[in-house]
Amino acid sequence: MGVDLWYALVGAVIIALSVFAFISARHLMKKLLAFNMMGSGVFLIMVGLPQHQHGVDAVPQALVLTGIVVAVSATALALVILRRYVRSGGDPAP
Amino acid sequence: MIPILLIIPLAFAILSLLLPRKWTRTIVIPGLILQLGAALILCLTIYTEGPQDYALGDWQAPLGISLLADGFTVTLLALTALIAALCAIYALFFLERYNREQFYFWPLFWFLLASLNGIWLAADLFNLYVGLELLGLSAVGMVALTSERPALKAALDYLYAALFGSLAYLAGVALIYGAYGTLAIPQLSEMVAGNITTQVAVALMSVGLLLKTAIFPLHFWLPPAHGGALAPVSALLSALVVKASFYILALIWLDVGALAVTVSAAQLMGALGAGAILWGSWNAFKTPQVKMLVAYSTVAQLGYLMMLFPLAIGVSEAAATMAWQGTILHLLAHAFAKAAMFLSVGTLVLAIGHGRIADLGGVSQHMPMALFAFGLSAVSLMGLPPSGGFNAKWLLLQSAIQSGQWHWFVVIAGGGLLTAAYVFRIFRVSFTETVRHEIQATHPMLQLSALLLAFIAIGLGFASEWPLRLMDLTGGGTP
Amino acid sequence: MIRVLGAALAAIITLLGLTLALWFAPATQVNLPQQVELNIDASGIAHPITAVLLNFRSYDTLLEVAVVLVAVVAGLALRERGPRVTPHERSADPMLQALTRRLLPLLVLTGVYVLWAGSYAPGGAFQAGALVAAAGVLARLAGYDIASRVDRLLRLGLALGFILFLTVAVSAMFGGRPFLNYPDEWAGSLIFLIEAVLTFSIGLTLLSLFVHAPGDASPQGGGDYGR
Amino acid sequence: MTNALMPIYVLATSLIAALVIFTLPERFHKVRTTFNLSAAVLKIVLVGVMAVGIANQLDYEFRYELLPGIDFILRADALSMLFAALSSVLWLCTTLYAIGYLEDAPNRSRFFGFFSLCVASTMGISLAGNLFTFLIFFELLTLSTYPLVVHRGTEKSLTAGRTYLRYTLGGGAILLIGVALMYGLVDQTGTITDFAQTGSMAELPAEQHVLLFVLFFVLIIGLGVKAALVPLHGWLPIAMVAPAPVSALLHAVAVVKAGAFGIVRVIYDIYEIEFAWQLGVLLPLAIWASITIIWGSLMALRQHEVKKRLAYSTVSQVSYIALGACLFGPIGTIGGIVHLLHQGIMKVTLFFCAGNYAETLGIHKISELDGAGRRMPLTSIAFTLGAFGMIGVPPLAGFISKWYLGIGALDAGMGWVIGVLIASSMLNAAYFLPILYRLWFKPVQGPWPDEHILAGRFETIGLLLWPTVATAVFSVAAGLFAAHMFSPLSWASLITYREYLP
Repeated sequence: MGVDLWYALVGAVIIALSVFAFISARHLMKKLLAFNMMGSGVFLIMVGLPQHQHGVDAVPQALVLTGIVVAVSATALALVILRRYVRSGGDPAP
Repeated sequence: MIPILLIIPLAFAILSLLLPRKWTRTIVIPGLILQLGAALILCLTIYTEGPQDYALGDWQAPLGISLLADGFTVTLLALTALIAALCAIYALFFLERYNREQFYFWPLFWFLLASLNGIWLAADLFNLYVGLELLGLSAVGMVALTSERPALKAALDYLYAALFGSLAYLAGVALIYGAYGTLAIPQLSEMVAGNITTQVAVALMSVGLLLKTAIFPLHFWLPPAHGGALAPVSALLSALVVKASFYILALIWLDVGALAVTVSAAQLMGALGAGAILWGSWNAFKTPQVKMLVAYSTVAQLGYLMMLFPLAIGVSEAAATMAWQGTILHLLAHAFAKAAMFLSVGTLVLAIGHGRIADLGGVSQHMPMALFAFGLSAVSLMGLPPSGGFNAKWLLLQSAIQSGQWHWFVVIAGGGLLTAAYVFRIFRVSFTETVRHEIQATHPMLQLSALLLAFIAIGLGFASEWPLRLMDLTGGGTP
Repeated sequence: MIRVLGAALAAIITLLGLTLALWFAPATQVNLPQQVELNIDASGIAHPITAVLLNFRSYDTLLEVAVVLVAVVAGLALRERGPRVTPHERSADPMLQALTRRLLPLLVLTGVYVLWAGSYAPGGAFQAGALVAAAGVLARLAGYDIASRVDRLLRLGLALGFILFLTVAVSAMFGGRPFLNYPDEWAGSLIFLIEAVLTFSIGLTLLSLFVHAPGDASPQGGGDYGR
Repeated sequence: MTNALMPIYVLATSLIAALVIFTLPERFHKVRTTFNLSAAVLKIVLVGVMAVGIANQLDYEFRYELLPGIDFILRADALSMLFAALSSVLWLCTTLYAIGYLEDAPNRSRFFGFFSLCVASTMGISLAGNLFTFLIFFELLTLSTYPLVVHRGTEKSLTAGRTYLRYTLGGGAILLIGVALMYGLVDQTGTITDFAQTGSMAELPAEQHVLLFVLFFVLIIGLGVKAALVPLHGWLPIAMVAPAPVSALLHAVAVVKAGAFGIVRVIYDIYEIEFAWQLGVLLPLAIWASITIIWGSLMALRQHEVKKRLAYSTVSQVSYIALGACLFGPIGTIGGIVHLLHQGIMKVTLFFCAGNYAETLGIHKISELDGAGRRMPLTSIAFTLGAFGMIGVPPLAGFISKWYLGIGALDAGMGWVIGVLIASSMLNAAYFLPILYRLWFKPVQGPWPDEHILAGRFETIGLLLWPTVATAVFSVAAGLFAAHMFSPLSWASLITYREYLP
C-alpha cells in the first residue's frame, strides 16, 4: 500500500468529519468552514487514488487546481452574502 | 457549430457586464434571437445528420473534452433558449422597477444560460462539475439580487445546498476517475462495471444531485429560494436550473452507471419521488403565500421526474422507452408550465403589491390574461388533457402498466388530484369579487409572455411527437 | 440532538463507503498520464499540469474563470450603497505602513515569478493571481484605497482575462480550427499571454470581493441597506 | 380533404369563438354578441351539412398521431351527429337566453368565453373517434364548466364549485385509470378503443373476460359521475347555484349528457352490444340505472325549490339513456338514444322557464308559483309542455322515448323494466302535476317575491322568452313529427341499424 492511497484514506476521514460538521453545525460560518474542509478531503482522494494506480498524474492535479479556484470563488460569494445577511439583521446561527 | 451555443451567452455576459447601463437592455433581444436561432439550427442539423460530437481544442477525449449533441441534448437546448427568451422579455419589463438589480441581473442571466447549455452538451464528468458550479453560483447570485433579508437567507441556504451537493458529486467523480482513469462519458459507459467503488461513487453523486435537484427530503432550500426571488428568476430556476442536475442524475443512473445501479435502489428513488409529490402538494395546499404555493408545486412536480428510475430500470425495453418519453415530456411540459405560472403569479403580485392568497379577490377582472395563463399552466401541471403534462402522465402510466408496477401507477394517477387541490385554491379566490387592494397598472407584455409560455405547455399536448422523434436520435450509449 | 445523531450517522456511512470504495478500487484501464506525456510536445507548454489546464482541458478552465467572474458580479451586486467616504487614505499605524511598503513589491515580484515558472514547473495564473490579490488585501488593510473608485475600469479589469481567453478561443474558429484550439507555432506564447492577463484579472477579482464585501471593513461603515 | 377537415371546422367554430371572446375587452358587448351568435349559427349550418353527408354514407375523419401509437381522431358518425346537432342547436338557444339573462352583469367576457369553450368540449366529445380523444374532451369539459358554476363568485357558489370539482375531477381520474388500463392491458394497437368498428373485443381470449368485466365498471363509474348515476350524483343538485343558462346547459347538453353519451359509446362502440350482453355487464348496469331513475324521482318529490326539483328530475331522466343502452335489441337502443335528444330539449325548456320565473318575478320556491300562469302565459305553457313531455304524455317527445324503451325491454326479455318505467312515470306526474296545478288553477297570493321585469309587450324580456318558446316547440315537434325523415327518432333508428348491422 503506497503513500498515495494513504492520502486518499485520509481524504475519506476528512470528508466524513466535515460531513458531520456540516450537518451538525448551526452557525453558517462553521458550515462554510466545513465545506472548505470537505473540499480538501475530496481533493486528496482526487489526487491520491489515481496516483496510487499509476504514479504521478497531471490530470487530477489540474482538476484539483480548477476545483480549488471554484471553491475559493464559492466561499468568497458565500462570505459576501453571509456578511450582508448578518448586517441586515439576520441571525448567522438559526 | 456546437460551441456557438456556448460562445453566444458567454459573449453577451461579458458585453452586458462592460457596456454602459442603457446598452445592457438593448442587446438582450438580439442576443436572444441569436441564441434561439443557433439552437434551432442545431436541432435541424442533428435531425437531418444524426448525433454529433465536437472535440474542443482538437484534443480527442479522454485527453481533451468533447461536447456531445444528440436528440435529447438539442431538445433541451431549444427548450432552454425558448424559455430563457420569454423569461428575458418578461424581465425586461418586470425589472423596470428594480433599477439597481436589473444591471446585475443580465450578466448573471447570460452566465446562467451558458452554464445550462454547457451542461446539456457536456460529455465529461468533471466538466459537468464546473458547469454545475457555474450554474449554482449564477443562480444564487440571482436569488440574492434584491439584498433583502429573506432573499439573502434563501440564497445562503441555496448556496450551501448547492456547494455541498457539488462536493458530493465531485467526490463521486474522483472515485470514478480513480477506478477507470478517464472522465469521458461515452468511454465510461462502455467500461463501468458493477463494483463497490462504482456503487459508492454513484451513491455519492446521487446524493449530491438529489440535493441540487431538491428532491424530497432534500428539498428544504427550494421553496424559500424559488418563492422569494424576483419572478423572472423564480421562473428560470424552477423551469430550467433544477432540471440540469436531474439531467446529470439520469445520465449517471441510466447511462454511465447502468451496471452499478440495482432495481431496489431505483425503487427507493421512486419512493423519494412519491414522497416529494405528497409533501410538496401538502405544503402547497397549506401555504398562505401564492409564490410559495408555486414553489412547493415545483417540489411536488420534481417527484414525477424521479419516477423515471423505477420505471426504466430492470424492466422491458418497451416499458423503459415509454418511461423515458414520459419523463422528457414531463420535463418539457413542467418547464413551460412552471415558468408561465411563476411569471403570471409575479405579475399578479406586482400589480396588487402582496402575495397573500386569501386576499387575491377581484383580480380576475383586472388581470384576466395573467389568471388565464395561470389556469392553462395549471391544466398542464394537473396532467389534464389537452396538455403536455397529460401526455407525459399518460406515457408514465402506460409504462407502469407495461412493467406491472401498480404502486407507481397509483402514485402517478393520484398525483394529479393533489395538484388540483392546491391550484384550485387560487381559482377559487380569484372568482370572489371583494377587492381588498389597489391594483397598479402593469405592462401588458408581462401578461403576454406568461400567456405564451402557458400556450406552449398546452400546445405540447398536440405536438408531443416532435420532441419524442428528436429524442430517438441518440448516439449509441445514451438510452 | 437528533441533528447530531443524524450527522454522525451520515459521517459514519460516508466513511465506510469511501473506505470500501478506495480499498476495492479496480485497476484502471485507461492510462491518461501516458497520453499527456505523448501529447505534451504538441501542447506548446513544457509543464504537464499547465498543459492540461490551459490546453488539453482548457474548456474547464474557461468555465472556471467564468465561475470566478460570476462570484464577483454577484458580490458586486450585494455591495452596500452609500456615499463612499474614505476618512483617511492611510493607516495611522507606522508599523503596518513600513511592513506594507516592503512587502508589497516582494509579493508582486513573487507573483510574476510564479506566473512565469508555470510554463515549466509548478505555478501558473491562479497561484500568481492569489499572490497579487494578497498584495492588494495587504495594501487595503494598510489603508490604501485601491480599485474601489473607478467602476467601469474595475469591471473591465475583472473581465479582461476572460475576454482574452474567449477571444483567443473563438478566433481559432475563424481560422477554420475548432473552438479553443491554438495555432501550433503560437500555442506557447498565447497560453503565456492568457495566463498573464488572467493573473491580473484573478488578483483583481479576489481583491474586489474583499474590498466590496459588506461589513465593518468597508469604508463607508454601514447605514444604508437595500435599494 | 374537406371531408377530413369538416370535424375540425365544427370544433373550431366554438373554440375560436371562445378565444376571441376571452381576448375582447369587457365593454365590447356588441362585437362579442355578434361574433358569438354568428359562430353558433355557422356551427348549426356545418353540423347540418355533415348530417346530410352522414345520411349519404360520407366519411368525415380527421386523424393525427398524438403520441407513439395513439391517434387523436375526430370522426363524424351517425351517433356523434345526434349529439352534435343537439349541442349546436341548444348552444344558439342558451346563448340567446344567456345574453338576456346576464344583461349588465359583470364578467360577461369570461362567462361567454367559457360558455363557448364548454360547447367546444361537448362538440369534441361528440366527434371523438376513439376513447383517448373522448377522454381529452371529457376532461376539458370539466375545466370549462367550473368557471361557469362559480360564476357568481358568492361563498355559496364557490362551495358548490368545490363540490363539483371533487366529483368531476375524481370521476375524471377514475376514467383516466380505466382508459389507461384499457390501452395498456387490452388494446395496445388502439383498434378496439377506436369507435369505428375496426377491432372486436369478442376475439380476445376468454381469460381476459374478468378483466374486461372490471374495466367496464371502472369506465362506467368514471362516466357515471357526470351522468349522475346514484350515488355519484351529489354534485348535480348543488351546482344549481349557477346562473339559469348554465344549469340549462349543464343538464340538457353538456355535462350529464356527456356522461350518458360516453356510456352509450362504451357499450356500443368499444364493448359492442352483443359482447357486452355475453359478458353480463348489461344487467347490472340496467339495474343500477333503474335504481337511479326511481331514486331521483323520489328525491325530486321532496324538493321545494323549482330548480332543485328539476335537478333531481334530471338525475332520474338521464338514466333512461343508460337504461335504453342496456336493452339488448334495436328497439330499446332506439329508445335510449332518442331520449338523449328528447330529454335535452325538454329539460332545457324547463330550466329556461325556471330562469324566467326567477328573473321576472323572483320566484324560486314551488309554493310561490301560485297563479303565475296568468302573469306569464307563454312561459307557463312552455313549462307545461315540458312537464307533460317528461311524464310521457302522448304525443310529446317523452312518450316516444318511453314507448320504445318499454317495447325494447320486452324484446330483450327484461319485463321488469316496464314496471320501472310505469313507476317512474307515476312519480314524474306526482312531482310535476302539483306545479302545473299551482301555475294554472291557484289564485295569486299577494305580490310576487321580487318582480323586477314588468309586463310590457310581453310577459318578460324577449331574449328570455323566445328561446324558451322555441325549445318548447322543438319538443312538441319531436313527438308530433317523429316519423319524419330528419326527426330525432328516425335518426336514432338510423344509428341503431348501423350499430346492429355492421
